[in-house]
Amino acid sequence: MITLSHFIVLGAILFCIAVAGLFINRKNVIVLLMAIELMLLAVNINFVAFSRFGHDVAGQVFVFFILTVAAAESAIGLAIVVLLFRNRSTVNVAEIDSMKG
Amino acid sequence: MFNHLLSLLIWLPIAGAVPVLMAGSARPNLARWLALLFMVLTFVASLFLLPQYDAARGGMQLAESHLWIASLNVHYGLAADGISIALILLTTIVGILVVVGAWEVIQNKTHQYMAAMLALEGLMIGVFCATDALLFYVFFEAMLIPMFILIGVWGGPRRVYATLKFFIYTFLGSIFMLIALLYLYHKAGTFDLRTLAALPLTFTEQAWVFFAFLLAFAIKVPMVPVHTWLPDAHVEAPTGGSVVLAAVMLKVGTYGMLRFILPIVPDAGTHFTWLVVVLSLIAIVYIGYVALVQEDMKKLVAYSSIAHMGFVTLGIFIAFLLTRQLGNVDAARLGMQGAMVQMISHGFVSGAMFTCIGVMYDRLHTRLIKDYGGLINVMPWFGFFYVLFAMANCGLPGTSGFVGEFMVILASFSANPWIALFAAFTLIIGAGYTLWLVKRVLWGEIHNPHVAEMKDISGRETFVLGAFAALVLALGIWPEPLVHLMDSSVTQLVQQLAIHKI
Amino acid sequence: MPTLNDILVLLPEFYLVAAACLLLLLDAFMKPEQRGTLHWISIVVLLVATYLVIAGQPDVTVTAFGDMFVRDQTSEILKVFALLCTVLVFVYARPYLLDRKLFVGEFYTLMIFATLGVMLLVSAGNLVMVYLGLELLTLSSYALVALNRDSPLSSEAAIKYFVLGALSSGMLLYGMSMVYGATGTLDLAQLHAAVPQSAMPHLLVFGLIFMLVGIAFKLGAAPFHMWIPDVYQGASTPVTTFIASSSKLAAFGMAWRLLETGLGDLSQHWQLMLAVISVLSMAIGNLVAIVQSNLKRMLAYSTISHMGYLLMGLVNAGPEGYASAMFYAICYALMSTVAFGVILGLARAGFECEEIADLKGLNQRSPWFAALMALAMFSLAGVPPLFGFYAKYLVLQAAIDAHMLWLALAGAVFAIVGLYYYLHVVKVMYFDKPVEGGAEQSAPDMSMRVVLSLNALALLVLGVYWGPLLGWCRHSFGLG
Amino acid sequence: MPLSTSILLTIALAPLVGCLLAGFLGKQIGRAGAHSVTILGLLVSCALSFYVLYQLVWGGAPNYDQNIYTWFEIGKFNASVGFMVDRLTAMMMVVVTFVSLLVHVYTIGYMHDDPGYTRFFSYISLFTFSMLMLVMANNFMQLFFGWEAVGLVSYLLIGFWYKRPTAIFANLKAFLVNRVGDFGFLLGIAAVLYFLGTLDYASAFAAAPSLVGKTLAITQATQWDAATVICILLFVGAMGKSAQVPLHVWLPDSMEGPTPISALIHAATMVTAGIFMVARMSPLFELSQGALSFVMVIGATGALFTGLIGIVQNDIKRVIAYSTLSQLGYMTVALGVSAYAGAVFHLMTHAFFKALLFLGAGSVIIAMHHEQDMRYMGGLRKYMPVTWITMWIGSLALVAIPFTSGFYSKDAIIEAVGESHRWGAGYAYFCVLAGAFVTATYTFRQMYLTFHGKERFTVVHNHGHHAEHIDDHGHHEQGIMHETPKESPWVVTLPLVLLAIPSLLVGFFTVQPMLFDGWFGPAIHVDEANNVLGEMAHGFQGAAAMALHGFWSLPFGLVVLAFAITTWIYLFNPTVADKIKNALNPLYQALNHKYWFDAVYYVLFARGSVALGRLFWRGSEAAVIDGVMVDGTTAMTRRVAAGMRRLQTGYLYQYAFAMILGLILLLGGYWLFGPALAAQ
Amino acid sequence: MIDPNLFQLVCFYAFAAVTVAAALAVISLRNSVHAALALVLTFFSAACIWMLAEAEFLAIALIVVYVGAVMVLFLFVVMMLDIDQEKLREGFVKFLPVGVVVAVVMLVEMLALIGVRVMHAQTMGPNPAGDSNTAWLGKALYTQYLLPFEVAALILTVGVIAAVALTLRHRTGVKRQQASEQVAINPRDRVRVVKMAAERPVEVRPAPAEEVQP
Repeated sequence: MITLSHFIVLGAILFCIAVAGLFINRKNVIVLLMAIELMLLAVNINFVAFSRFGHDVAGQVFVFFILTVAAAESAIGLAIVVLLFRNRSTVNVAEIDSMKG
Repeated sequence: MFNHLLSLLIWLPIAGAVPVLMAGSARPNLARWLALLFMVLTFVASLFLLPQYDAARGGMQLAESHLWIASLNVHYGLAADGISIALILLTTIVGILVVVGAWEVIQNKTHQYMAAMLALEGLMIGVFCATDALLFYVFFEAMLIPMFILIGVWGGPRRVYATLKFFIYTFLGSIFMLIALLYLYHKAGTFDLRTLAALPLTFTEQAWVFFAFLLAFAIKVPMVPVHTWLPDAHVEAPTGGSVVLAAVMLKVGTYGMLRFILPIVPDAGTHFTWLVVVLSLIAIVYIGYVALVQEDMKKLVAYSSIAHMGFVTLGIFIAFLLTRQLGNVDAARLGMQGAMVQMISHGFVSGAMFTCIGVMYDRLHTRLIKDYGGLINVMPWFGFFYVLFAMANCGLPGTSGFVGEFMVILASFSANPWIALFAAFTLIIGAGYTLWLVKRVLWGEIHNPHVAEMKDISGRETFVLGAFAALVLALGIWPEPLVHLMDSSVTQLVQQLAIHKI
Repeated sequence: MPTLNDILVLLPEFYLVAAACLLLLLDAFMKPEQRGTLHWISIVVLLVATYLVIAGQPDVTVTAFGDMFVRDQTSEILKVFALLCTVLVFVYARPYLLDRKLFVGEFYTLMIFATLGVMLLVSAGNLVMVYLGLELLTLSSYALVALNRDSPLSSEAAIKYFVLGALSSGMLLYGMSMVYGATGTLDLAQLHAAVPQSAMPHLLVFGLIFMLVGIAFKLGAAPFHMWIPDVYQGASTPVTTFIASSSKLAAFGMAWRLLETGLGDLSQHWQLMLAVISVLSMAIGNLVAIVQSNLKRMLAYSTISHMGYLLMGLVNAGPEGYASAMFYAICYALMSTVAFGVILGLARAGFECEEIADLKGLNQRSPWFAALMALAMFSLAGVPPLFGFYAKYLVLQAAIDAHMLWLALAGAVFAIVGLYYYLHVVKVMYFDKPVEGGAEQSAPDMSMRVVLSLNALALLVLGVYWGPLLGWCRHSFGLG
Repeated sequence: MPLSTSILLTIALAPLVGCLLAGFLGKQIGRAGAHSVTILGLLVSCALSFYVLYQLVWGGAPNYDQNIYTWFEIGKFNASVGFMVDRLTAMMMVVVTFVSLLVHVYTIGYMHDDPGYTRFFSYISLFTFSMLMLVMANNFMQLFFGWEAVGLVSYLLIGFWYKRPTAIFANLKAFLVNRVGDFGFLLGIAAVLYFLGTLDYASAFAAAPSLVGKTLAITQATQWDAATVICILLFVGAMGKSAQVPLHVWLPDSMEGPTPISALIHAATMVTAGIFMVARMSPLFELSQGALSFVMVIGATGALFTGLIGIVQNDIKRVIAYSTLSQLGYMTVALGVSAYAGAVFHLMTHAFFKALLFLGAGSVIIAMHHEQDMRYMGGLRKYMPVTWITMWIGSLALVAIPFTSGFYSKDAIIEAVGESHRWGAGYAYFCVLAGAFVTATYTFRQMYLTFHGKERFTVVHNHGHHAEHIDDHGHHEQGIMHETPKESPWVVTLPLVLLAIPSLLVGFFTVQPMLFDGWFGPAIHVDEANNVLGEMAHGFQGAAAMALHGFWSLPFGLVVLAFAITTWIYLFNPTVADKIKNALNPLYQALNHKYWFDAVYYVLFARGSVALGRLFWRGSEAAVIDGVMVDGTTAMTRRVAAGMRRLQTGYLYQYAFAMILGLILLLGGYWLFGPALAAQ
Repeated sequence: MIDPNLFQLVCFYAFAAVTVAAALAVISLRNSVHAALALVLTFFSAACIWMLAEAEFLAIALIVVYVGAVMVLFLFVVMMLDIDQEKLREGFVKFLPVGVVVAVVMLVEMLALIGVRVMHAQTMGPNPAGDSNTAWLGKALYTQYLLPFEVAALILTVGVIAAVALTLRHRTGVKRQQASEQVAINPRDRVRVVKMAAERPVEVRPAPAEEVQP
């Protein structure tokens, strides 16, 4: 029988994978964005699960909005990536450190 | 007008700073005259304090109080007692002298200089009559800004270091005082000093508050070992800045001790008296030795200022010892009064000393003792004043420098002969560094050809030095009016000391 | 279903949406040379919105759209100041944008959308609204930061801002999901009621911690502050100004909504965490600011430290504390607009006036600007009688009232450290000799000069007459 | 008729007015104007002093003790400026104003060519004012006021020739050494206030008996007798001002000042202030045998050992200076044996003959064109007879030849010491006796070297140098004169003559009343047990008898011995002096170096203080406080900041890492400590 | 007969395993394109899990929005930008331990704090949505959540504006439409009515500059 903990643990695992992804991929900014999408997925799983187990619609509505916003966010994010690439000819974040200290 | 006399005294010079500033750099003379006008007006207004104040009654008079921040119960509260009035008069007098002293000396951005002086004066007067701790704090801190600018813009080569040190040092102390005040507010729900004085506090609380206050005021005074900003600030400051700094600003520290430490944390004050007394004695003896070897005149006088302010702190704190531990209220009054007189006197003497150094600096553009020598040959009148102020500086009877030290030493003997012994050491070491300075600067043959070309003091300089001299002598020959002005206030302070708050 | 009343409650927001869309259209159909009018129209739009906010100010808290939107005094005040700050940004930005060919309609539209995000965020009555308001604000901000498209620094700042922002909102959402799971509601008011009865208190705190990260990120509090310096430096100065002013008001609003309105009963948990974050922020912000040579970057670190102070007010977790934190936020917004305004006023084509060294001898070249900057610096440093002091004083008071004397002491210590770099700026302006190619007042934009002067003088005037504002703040939190 | 306040005020203020006029309007009123006003002031002052004395002694006026004005008043503690005039005061006033007046007159001649002429008159008038304030004081505060004021004037006058390095060194030294004394004095005053509750003489002395049995806690365990502490502290002040060993070092150096000053200040008046003070405080001193012993031993040491130094001096003024030290020692010994009247009596006679000697020396110096070294003098008696004779009179008084005034005072002291049974009296008696021999030795040596024997200078007439400025002192070649020495003008010699008269006669007429008849009345209080003079009074049969008896006394024998030896050496066998010098080289070195007091003090105090100051300054101030505490903190902050700055690497993933780390720490913190904190 | 609960559980584990594996692939694959595809798989299996939770609408939306739109955008950008994939993967192994440690620590903390045991007791129960998840959701969306819905629209607008503002390049030398100019055109500027003489002498003139046709 599927219990709430199944979902939440899965969410937590995904979240941690996303976090690990942020460290392991120190260079490719696009993968960083993907890791963040993973993180949002973890959040969404949580919401769906809580909504379903708590018999409350709000969670699923939230997921809906998260999906919407994530789309817009990706658009802007990728636009910025494009811009970055135009300006610096790289998306390697390990090379992007002209501002520091 | 008399209902708002204190407000007038605060805001007149501050308001005066605006037209002076607007005179602009193109019209320095206008700025000078305007500044002088406002200084004189303030001085005249401050004279009205004397008839308005009932010295026999004592206590806080001429009170004004307006709700400032209703929600926090913060008041714009002003009042003055004898001590305040004495200090306000000191401020207004020094104000005039400083403006006259800077007349031709400050050629660069004169309007800003004069405006800063005016603002500074108003703020200092504000400190001396605020009865609300927050208001006090605001004035206390706001003073730093014009002084910062004064030292930084018109100062000497290391002015930046000096002025930053000055500002940060003072801020360091006062921010802890703010914390202490906030704590008191937390307990009492008001910043009114009288309420705070009545606020019961446990010993631990008092101890913490005491150290916060002590740090703030000790830095301002300054006491050893938090004094090193002063020599630097003095050396780099323009003459007027040094004069105001020494003459008035340092008093803010000791004044704060009177208004905050004494009434609010008397028990902690009593308990830690030994600390302050020891620090004061260190200031008197140790700083004396340090002053002895200074090569820069201003530094020397700055160190001597520290030593002299040691008498003020000593006088204030032996009052604790005398009242609380020995029950000798009369001696406590004597010590406290000595501290007060010393405050005023040091205002005149150190102001005069710095003016003298300024006079020399304007001519030779050096403050190093070794560059001078034999000045008396070319500047006899200057020499007269210089010797007079030097004598006042080493506490010669007949000058104001003697009165306070005399009282404090007498009182401290009643507390403990050893304290008096170390305090009286100033007689020797003070004379040592001051007269050695005089010897090297004034006496002897001229060995620097530039000295030979120096002109004796001008009319303007004579006026400034003469005024200082008159004050120094008047106070030395007949201190009674001043003592009388402050006596009932001092008595009340001492009475307050006796009240246990735990 | 929404009623007319609901719409009336949201009138300023709806108005702003409409105006923004109109501006968008105007921009599309305007000749490039007519763009100048866009500037004035935008300002008028915002001023009208401000008026609507003030005029429609309700006496009691009203909600609309099924508690999605809460219009109370706190949000009103934050909105008014956020709008005003945006107006200031517009006024200060014009010559700068013109010089750099950035004078485009998108700037105004995005800025207004961002402001709208602020307004929605501070009025949010539901976690969803918090999230959406926040995203509206941040997405616009990302774009604004990147708007200087040909600048490598801008795009670098944008990508950093974006990735970290997305990460933080991911964490915030994760926290929200946990809180939702523990209480079963997204509505803040219900949440507040549900917290004590929650069957999973640990989960609540767990969610709270994630949400704290989101809040701290938005504020720019350590260790979630890393974006601040780079974004401040990389973004064009007007955008930086916006992020430092309106955006911080929003961050405070969000923090207050989430922590007090929603999770007020968990204050015993978040107080200490915020206190730690506060100390870290003050330490890192003040210390690292000392070694900065770039003015904007220095101000960025100063922001970090100021957010530490602001958190001190929140740590109090009582109405007094919130009032002080809000006062602090407003104060900080006004101070930073002056500081950045002076930078904008001194910048000219090909010269950003970003380095502290650029200000050398400013007092000799343009004493007025130097004086304004000095006012801002002293105020930021918290020297009375300037506005900034009272803000500091209030938050310190709040910390002490919360029995966190150690926090107040830490605040005091770092205030001293902070003083150093603010004074350094004054020192450079007043005590140093001017250098070739250094800053001098270049753009004789009268409107800007006047407004900037007023803005700076407000620091002085509010330093004396700060009671009403404080009263307003306190009143909004139900205090006398 | 009681004394009138206005007269007393006039006495005190007349010199001050003169001082101010001469000082501030010196240019306007000119030289003549300056000396006229000051002398006029002194004349008034002196005349009125005599009048006051007359009133007190013969006019039946009661003692005067009134406050003039309140200096300050704090509670029951009142500090006033006021006068107390009794016979002691009156006598001092007369001595001070009289000698001062003569010095004023003398100065007209002595300082004739000096550019600082008006300034000089201003100073000496100021001095007179200060000294009068000192002696007329009716309370300790004012006493201290005058005490320090005379110190100031002394400072100014020693450094009068401010271009001379030696002069400005000497004045600094004098002031500082005096300050050491004042240090004790001030503490003594504080102790008086503490124990007696008042600074007023009358009330303090009235309360003095209450001191008995009181102690002062020095440490927890140590308790010192209150009266002893007070008296010793006060006496430290006297040691400074009256140049008692070991604070005597300033006096010889003070000879750098113009000679009139040496006469007035460093011989006749100021240096006796300490003696006067102790006499004035006799009610206190009488309470402490210990303090009196201390006084006596100090005095006796000074009387003998400083006199010895005088023997080897070559500077004419320095010989007299050491003689002064020695004589002050005598006075102090007298105080120490409770013969206060004897001390004051000697003070008075000494004032006359020592002023005479100094002024005479000054006259010689004028004649020698500011040559002060006796080795380049000799045989001057034929050039300047008046000076020669008057100086011999002074010398005879100094060596205490019977019938001279010096005899009466000194012999009384020696006898009093002999009578005393106080601890240390034996030592003191030896010292004063030996001192008599020593005194005679240096005095005769000086007279012979100066006025007798061969001329040890040559006269080279060189008119080119005639116009040479007078203040070119000391730059000329020693032993070469450009003109023949000649007698000084009348303004110089007149004071000599006027001083010679009292030097000879005053003792004869006053010894009986002053010493034995209780002339001072209540001004001097002596316990019956200590009253040596009272003992001696039993054997006193009149001044003449005393003098005649004096010829057979041991001191006179010593004087005669000394006379014989010096005459033999200096008049007939000058080379013997050198031989003796070589034979007793260690002793000579000790004397010539003044027992190395100066050297030790210089190293210990002057150099030592500077070294200590430098140590404090460089070590503690610069290195520790500024270096470590202030700048160190700043530097440390900057270093920390620079380190922290490096955390901001600019790399996006590290920023993210920081955020996640923060999150982990918050989570971990809650996990570990959360429950514990929540439980609180 | 298979226990439906058990079947559900098996399915869950299966999809969960795929999700986790795909997610790991996302962060560890060297090629961005592959990573994107792995992400698609993650989303797909996650959608399946949502199906198990009977959140059908969202499951579909996830696929439509993410797989259909966002991932395509990702791929588009990856393809468009000529990225040196190899270089971007350098140091991957070096930072792996850090990443793993951090992730594991985080996971441990999270699991410890979430309170898995309490949750384990919660079962799904009847579907609150009733028959149609979509209707359930839609009703909420258009009543209670109307305002957020509007705001979401605004956010999308901002997304559009931002994306356009950031990426739209006005390249010089490229002829493009100027909408504002087109709209604001005045016919009189376009057509010039010229009165000409009926005849005139022939003249050789240089060709006039070509008029730029909007």
